Amino acid sequence: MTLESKIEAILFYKNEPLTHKELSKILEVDVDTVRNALSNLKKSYENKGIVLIETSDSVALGTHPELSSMFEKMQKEELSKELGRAGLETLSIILYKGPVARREIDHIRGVNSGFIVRNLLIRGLIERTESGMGERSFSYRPTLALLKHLGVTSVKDLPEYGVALQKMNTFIATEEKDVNE
Amino acid sequence: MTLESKIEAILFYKNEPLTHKELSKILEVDVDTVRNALSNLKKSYENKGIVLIETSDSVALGTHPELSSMFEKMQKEELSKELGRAGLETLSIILYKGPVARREIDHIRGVNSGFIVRNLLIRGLIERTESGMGERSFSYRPTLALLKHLGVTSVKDLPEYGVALQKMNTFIATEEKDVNE
Amino acid sequence: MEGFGYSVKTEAFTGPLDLLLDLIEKRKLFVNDVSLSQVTDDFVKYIETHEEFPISESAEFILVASTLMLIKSRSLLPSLPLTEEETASIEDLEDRLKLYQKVKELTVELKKLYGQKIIFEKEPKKSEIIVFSPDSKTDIDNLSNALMHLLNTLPKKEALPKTTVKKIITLEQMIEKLSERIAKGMRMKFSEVYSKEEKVNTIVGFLAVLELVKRGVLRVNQEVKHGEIEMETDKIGVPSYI
Repeated sequence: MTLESKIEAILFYKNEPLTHKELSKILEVDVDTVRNALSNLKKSYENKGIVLIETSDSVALGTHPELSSMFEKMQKEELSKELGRAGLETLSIILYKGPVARREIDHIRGVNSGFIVRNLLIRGLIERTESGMGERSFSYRPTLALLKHLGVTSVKDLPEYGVALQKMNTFIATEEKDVNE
Repeated sequence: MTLESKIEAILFYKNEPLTHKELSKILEVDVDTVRNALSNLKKSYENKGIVLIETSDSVALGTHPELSSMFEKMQKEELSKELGRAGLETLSIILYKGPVARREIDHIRGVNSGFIVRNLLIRGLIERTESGMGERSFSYRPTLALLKHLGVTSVKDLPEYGVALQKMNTFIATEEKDVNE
Repeated sequence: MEGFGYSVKTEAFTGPLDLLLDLIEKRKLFVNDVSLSQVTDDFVKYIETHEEFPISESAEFILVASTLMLIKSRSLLPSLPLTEEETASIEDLEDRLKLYQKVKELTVELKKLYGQKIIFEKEPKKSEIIVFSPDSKTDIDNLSNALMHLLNTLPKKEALPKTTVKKIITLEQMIEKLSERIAKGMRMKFSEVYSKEEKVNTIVGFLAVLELVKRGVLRVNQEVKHGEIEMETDKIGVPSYI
């Protein structure tokens, strides 16, 4: 694979600006070689949807500026989109049981909740707690804004709080036993 | 800007699988036009650092599989790279035959696959299709996440895909005939 | 690794078809009725000596065993009348086994690929702009309803199919029963011993009869094709091994 393609992949993956020096370190080539490859890469990107954004010593991938209005519109639509059953389900687990680990949410729902959790985070309905390590072991809890919006002062006042919590705990316990059998 | 470039930009921006239908809505063109543009885009990605991954109805961008070891080192969370034989067996049925009903999976494997199917769902490697009614009649198909774990951009790139598929369909056809007799 | 340690504990077999295929491949045979009839005894012996699998699975094992016994019966007694359903179940087992053999081959290939060359997505953006955006349904009623609905549909531990299990009589029990009847020296009809409704029993019975025939305890007469199988005994308690 060409150096250009490797740089492209790294910039795509990291999703943030990288300095020429950082790239040279990752790729184990000197900075001039990186600069040279970047200038080739830039040429190949003409009229593409993805562009190379450069400052004097760093570089990142981004979308073509002509499309910025489309993305603004997309973002607005996304935020005003209904949460749907999967969204409400996930949010309710986090509301009742938060802080709750991603693994536990997935187990209770029986499906992977990765994209939904990400969406709830961006919408400011949930937040990540610092405890875990690794995405699947992060824990999530409702944001203060959500609790305020719902008018909840204590989760214990939520309808059937005790029953629901017990059901969730029991289920998580049996599920984990099964998995380890 | 070409439709191909716009699609590329949207996939880059969203960073999660998008269905052909969603793309057609955002871009205000019909689904066939989207499919056509995607196949052009895929061709233009040969020898690049970024690849286009496709299931039957959705699409996403990812890093080139050849660069896997470099990105594994950059990963912050531990990757689950292991899957038991029962899990792999169930996955191969779903990959080569999906969408496939729970009933059919059970029949081919000769055992109840409920637990394994649920585990694969939780890992996000398979997903349920909407059609069915009742758990046993749900159908399952591979997700983009599964293709990414296998390092292929489409099920068609799996070993002996065409041949195996045909063989499996022949057996299943006979079997269904028997059942109806 | 989580979750896939389930299934048969004693061996790494993922199910009855896996075991069956293993037995056939060990003898370097192809999947057909001849090879199936040859491995029937091994298969039955295996399930008899491994009684500790989860009951829900042992039912699957015994159902496959029943079909094998049918196949073996047919190969030893070609005149044995089979119902349409029984013939279909034999063909179905052969087909499933061939299909499963293909699946196993593919699984080997898949294992080589899985997790080896992973395609990665972009890392999530470090500084995502968060805008508090509940939807029209974000209220306590909808949320608690969503949770209650979810909790009421949580999977129960797979209920054991008791009805299937109840119908199954072990091979030894069957042989024992049969020997007793025969010992009384009576000429009996096959249909008197085994009720037709309980297919599994009938099949287990078949094998038991065949086992006895093999040992020389029992002589089977079938006077008319598709007719009643009559059994009688002449040397009781002195089995002669073939």
